[in-house]
Amino acid sequence: MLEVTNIAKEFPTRTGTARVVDDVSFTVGEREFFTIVGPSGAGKTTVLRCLTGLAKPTEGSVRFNGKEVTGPPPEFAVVFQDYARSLMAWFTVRRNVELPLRNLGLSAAERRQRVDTALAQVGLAEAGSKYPWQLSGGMQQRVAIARAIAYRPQVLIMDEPFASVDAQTRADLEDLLLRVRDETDLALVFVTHDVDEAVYLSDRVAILSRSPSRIDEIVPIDLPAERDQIGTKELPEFARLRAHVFSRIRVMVNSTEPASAH
Amino acid sequence: MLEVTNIAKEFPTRTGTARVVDDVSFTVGEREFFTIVGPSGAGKTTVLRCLTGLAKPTEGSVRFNGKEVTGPPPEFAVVFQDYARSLMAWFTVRRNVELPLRNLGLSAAERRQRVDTALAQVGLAEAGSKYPWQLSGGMQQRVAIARAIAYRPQVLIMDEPFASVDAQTRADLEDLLLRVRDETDLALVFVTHDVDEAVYLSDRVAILSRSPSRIDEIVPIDLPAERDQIGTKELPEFARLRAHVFSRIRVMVNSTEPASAH
Amino acid sequence: ACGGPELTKSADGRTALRVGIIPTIDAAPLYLGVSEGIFAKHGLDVSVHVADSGAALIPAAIKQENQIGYANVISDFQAAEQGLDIKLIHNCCGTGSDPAKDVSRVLVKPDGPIRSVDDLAHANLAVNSLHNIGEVSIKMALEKRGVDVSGIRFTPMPYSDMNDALKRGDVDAIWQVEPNVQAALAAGFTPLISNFVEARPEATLGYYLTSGAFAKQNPEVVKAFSDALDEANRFATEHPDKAREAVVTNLKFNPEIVSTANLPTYPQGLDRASAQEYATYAVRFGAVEKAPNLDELFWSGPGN
Amino acid sequence: MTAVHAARTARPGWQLAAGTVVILLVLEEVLTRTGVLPADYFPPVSQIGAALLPELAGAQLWTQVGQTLQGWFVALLLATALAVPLGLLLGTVWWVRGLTRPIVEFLRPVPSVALIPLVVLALGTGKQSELFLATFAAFWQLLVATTAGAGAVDRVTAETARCYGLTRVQTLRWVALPSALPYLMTGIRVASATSLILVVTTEILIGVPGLGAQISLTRAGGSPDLMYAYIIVTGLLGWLINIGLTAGERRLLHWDAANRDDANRDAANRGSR
Amino acid sequence: MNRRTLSALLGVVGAVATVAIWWLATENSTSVYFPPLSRILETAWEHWLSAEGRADIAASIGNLLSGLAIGVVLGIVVGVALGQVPLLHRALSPSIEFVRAIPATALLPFAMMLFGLGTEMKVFLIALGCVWPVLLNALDGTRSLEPTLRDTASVYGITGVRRQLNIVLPSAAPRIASGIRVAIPLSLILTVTSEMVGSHQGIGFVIVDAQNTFRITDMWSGVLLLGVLGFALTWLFGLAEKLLLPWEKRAERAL
Ligand SMILES: Nc1ncnc2c1ncn2[C@@H]1O[C@H](COP(=O)(O)OP(=O)(O)OP(=O)(O)O)[C@@H](O)[C@H]1O
Ligand SMILES: Nc1ncnc2c1ncn2[C@@H]1O[C@H](COP(=O)(O)OP(=O)(O)OP(=O)(O)O)[C@@H](O)[C@H]1O
Ligand SMILES: [Mg+2]
Ligand SMILES: [Mg+2]
Repeated sequence: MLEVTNIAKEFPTRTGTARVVDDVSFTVGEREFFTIVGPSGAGKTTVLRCLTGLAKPTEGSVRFNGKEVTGPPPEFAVVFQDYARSLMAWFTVRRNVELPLRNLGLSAAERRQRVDTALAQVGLAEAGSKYPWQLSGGMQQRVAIARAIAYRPQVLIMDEPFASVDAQTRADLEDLLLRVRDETDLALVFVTHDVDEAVYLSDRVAILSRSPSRIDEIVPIDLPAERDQIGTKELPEFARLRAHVFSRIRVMVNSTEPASAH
Repeated sequence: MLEVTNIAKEFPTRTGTARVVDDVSFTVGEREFFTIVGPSGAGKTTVLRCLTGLAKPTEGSVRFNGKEVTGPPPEFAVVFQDYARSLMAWFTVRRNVELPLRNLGLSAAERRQRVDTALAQVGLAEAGSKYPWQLSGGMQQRVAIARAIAYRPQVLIMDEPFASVDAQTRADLEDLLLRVRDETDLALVFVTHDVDEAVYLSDRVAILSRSPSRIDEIVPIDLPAERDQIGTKELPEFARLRAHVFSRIRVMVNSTEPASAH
Repeated sequence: ACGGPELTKSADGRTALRVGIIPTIDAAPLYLGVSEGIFAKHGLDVSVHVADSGAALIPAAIKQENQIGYANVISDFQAAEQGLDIKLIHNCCGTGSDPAKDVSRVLVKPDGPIRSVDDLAHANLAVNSLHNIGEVSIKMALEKRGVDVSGIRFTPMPYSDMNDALKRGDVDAIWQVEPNVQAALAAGFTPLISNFVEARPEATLGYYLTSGAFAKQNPEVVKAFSDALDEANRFATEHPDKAREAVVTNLKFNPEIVSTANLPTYPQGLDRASAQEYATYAVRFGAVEKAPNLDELFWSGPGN
Repeated sequence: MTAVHAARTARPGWQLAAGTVVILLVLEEVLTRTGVLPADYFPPVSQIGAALLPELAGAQLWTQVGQTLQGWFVALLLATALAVPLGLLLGTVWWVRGLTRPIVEFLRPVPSVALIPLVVLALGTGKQSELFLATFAAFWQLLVATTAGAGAVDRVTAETARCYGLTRVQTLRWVALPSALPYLMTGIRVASATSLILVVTTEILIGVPGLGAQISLTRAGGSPDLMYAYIIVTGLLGWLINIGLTAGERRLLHWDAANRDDANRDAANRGSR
Repeated sequence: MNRRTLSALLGVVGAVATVAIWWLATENSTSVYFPPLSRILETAWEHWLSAEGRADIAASIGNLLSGLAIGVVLGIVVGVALGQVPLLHRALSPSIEFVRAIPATALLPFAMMLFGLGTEMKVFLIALGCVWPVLLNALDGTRSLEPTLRDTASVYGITGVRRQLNIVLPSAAPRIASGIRVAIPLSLILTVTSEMVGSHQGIGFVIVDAQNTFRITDMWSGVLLLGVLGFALTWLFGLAEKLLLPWEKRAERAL
């Protein structure tokens, strides 16, 4: 459904260009939960930006249902890493969530209902009339998630969407995503730094090398389709996959960069 | 050294005031690593803002070395949750880290040396001449950390400082903090959503209830002073503490709020 | 301007006429013509429209927004020279032959650098606008007194600011017209010359004008206006107190100052002789490049 | 929330402002009375006040105020209605901006005063001319403000709009316009004074009825007291208008960092420590 | 070809098209008030390039630049100060708004009283007019300083001049720049106004004199010159902005 073929991305710098993404290819199938992990600064956000058509890859192409992606397709929803800035300070939380629904040809009642549901799902049923800047960091992030869910996209692209929420809420939101995927045939492209989360949620996990990044490995997660926070995480296969992904990231981080050298 | 006595914080709302923090008291001793955990929206950031004197508590008081805190004392450094907005887009990374040092009466060479060290410590030795908006989210967050470390405060206040970095880098940064604490007699007030991290790093962990928040419990972490990522986390006591904190947070999250109700 | 807007008639069949004027004592007959019913008698329903800048009055007349406008004789020449289609239709105001009764004076500070008329030859002299009637008439008056005018420097500024500028010494001399002359005298300044009278006694200094197109299309209206003004001007001349009162009520002039101010003459008809003389000097002093064709500039009656 | 709060914080400011004004007035009185400032052409306030009082009682002054206010309002409204959509377009569509920039930059410094004869010829000496000149002057200022504001949209916010398939018009309305609003409101306060000034100036120069015409008449008539009285009325008008605009701005921009009550109160607390 | 050159090229196209339309529309004009562009250009060429014309331009530009510079500096300083000291803002704002609403023409006598007829009076008037857009923008820009940034500054003890230069000014800079963009043409307009009184020289003097003597073509040529100057000044300011605010280029226009 979504095909990323040999994309590379360069940024202009004072002295020439910096190659940030070198060569990344993968495909994401229908209903697939595809996760990208990798060291900080690897180029995950950059890849996502190319994927959505927000940035144009310097080389390579992105195709969605066979068509070249040149701008964000209406079937996509995105939760940005910089969630605070993606909320509009001039609208209430409700209005922020409702805004994208306006083009979907829904009645006002349907819109209201979708917004209510999504806000309740992320645990913000009572914050609807507040403004984003009156919310805590984690609450803002959940507003961004609610907005994406209420939109009911075909492809949901999330860049570290749970970075600012507590462990329990995070678990709840993870399960929410899985449930939504099952109910609405959603495909997900997900970026996270939490290896447990990556393994727990995904069908496949792609490990990105340090920038200029390539795909180090795409790990298929052969866990039972039905996941649950306690059971799944206790499986030996889970532990194995987790350890494997973690060790790959460690290798990537330590490869050349003197992280925390002193 | 740092005493927080019965602070409460209310915000004006359309219909009156909202009590966000109800009654929070704790003290932080010299060289102590004090962590606050709690559900998203509990009021952790609000407590930190009162602590630093950035916000005035509606009730109660904050004292540092016996003196009432009414504005940020020069001995404090803060890493904000909203790290991206705390960096100055008009300065390079170096300049961002160096700016606070200008008041310390250091020679240019000393300043340069401190900046270099701090940037290297967070793994950004090569990003010094970039602008914040040319960095990935995690890199920006590490710039904010480097700035705080280079400042060499007596009290370091950090609001989810590792939310956007990968697991390996996070572990490295955790150890960096512990090392800095030992070398410079730093006290830390730390907010995190990662229970493992809280237990691993802290001398004591305070669990905040949902807003209007009170302190649910302050858990002393009786682990050996020497922590290490593998060894410490394998201790049975670690697992016990971790499970305990986690269960308290779960209780808090689920207490009245219908999180992810559907 | 072709065609121009249709004239409207008021309820009682009088022709509505808007007349543009600048706020000076010269406007008194116009107001008297309205208040004394003189225009009404001639079938005209005149409304007076005041504008500070002559630069706006002539375009307004050309557009026939104000069917009638006013400009002083030099401005009239300048407009005509630039090809603006205007016709002078009636004397507005002029000067008599008694220097003491002139509406215009050149004044200096008693203790200033300029003590005599001869000193004016190298003065920095404030006028309301350059290359205009003040400059031309002053030079005329001085030449007639045998003063070399080539070294005079003229500085433009509003009348209302002149007294102050003279007091401060920004300029050496000022050219004032009534009612500001009275204020200048009250401030203790010394009058040196009465430049209008001295330039040419019994001269017409400003004319009512209209656009050529209007004059052509509505000769009888112009005639009626001209006739009415004969009467109004006569009335104003005969009743100077009423003339003073008219500008106090209509233009908010300070009654104290107006009560002592000299009034201009309000001459009959359409005087060409003085215009001829002014034209000669206007060319000489560079206010216009060549003498205007007065035959074209002056309206020659409804017969034409 | 905002209104109640504004009322609460406005009170001490009001007294302070009044105090400052009184001090300035007394200062002027003393300076002119003692002859430091020349009193005959710059009369003491008491004298201006004495000239103003009877005018205040009469209907004429209020008619003039009404006419000037009407001119100000219509011109500002017209300028806003024209400049905001155009500015949003220029701020968000780079090639339109490129195409029009030289023309815009060329037209902006054209002084309205120089246009007066042309405008009189084209539009006459009535209210239309006044409106045209005031709108013309205010328009460019608003255009610059809106263009700059629309260009200052946060990148992430803009990308959010794109990702969720907001149409061009929706993006202009819900993203570009609110982002530009802080700039625009400043622009409106700048343009409001410009509009008022041009209305009064055209009234002075071409005699459109209003406060300016009165200033011109009283100046020509040699009554500086009255002239300054009218100038002061003009200034007061500007001040009152600004009070209204500021109040409106606080409501419209209650979400802007400048007006977030709590943040400001905390900042003020810190400032006064 | 990158966007910037393309944009500049488009600008040339737009300008040429406008000139062409103007040229064609007025080519056969007989109206005294709307002369053919060809004649305006001819007049402009003759007058403004002559020694006298160049002296006029030089006189005006000198006043204009001094007035503008004073206005901008004063506007920034006062605006930034008022933006951070609410008490000062509340105390002074009525007086400021009062003065702001008074037309420059009405302030002329006051300016003359203070400075006489010379250059100072003109510079004063220009500065007084230019100061407002800059001041208000600086004020509002300062007031809406990003709260996190404000907190960062106070946490790290970045205060005083350092705070002003490193935090407040850069973050208010885009707004201040937009205020200066408004002030530039205003300075030209005020140059004209200030030269209406007591001048013998200057672009404004030429325009007003031409207007008074109905030399409309000369007047147009002056207006044309003002346009050219306005364009040049704004362009120069754009260059300066690029040098002074390099981080602004990140806003590679989001929409
Ligand atoms: N506009 C830009 N100009 C220059 N370099 C850039 C720009 N944007 C990103 N980069 C560089 O690209 C690299 C990858 O950035 P990216 O944001 O994709 O990383 P990431 O994998 O999302 O990291 P993180 O997990 O920290 O968010 C970084 O080294 C960054 O410095
Ligand atoms: N300016 C404000 N006005 C009104 N309410 C506010 C304001 N700031 C914060 N709050 C409320 O205070 C509560 C606590 O916010 P705070 O940011 O302290 O939470 P937190 O514990 O840091 O959460 P997180 O982990 O999600 O960052 C939230 O419910 C929030 O809505
Ligand atoms: Mg990223
Ligand atoms: Mg928080």
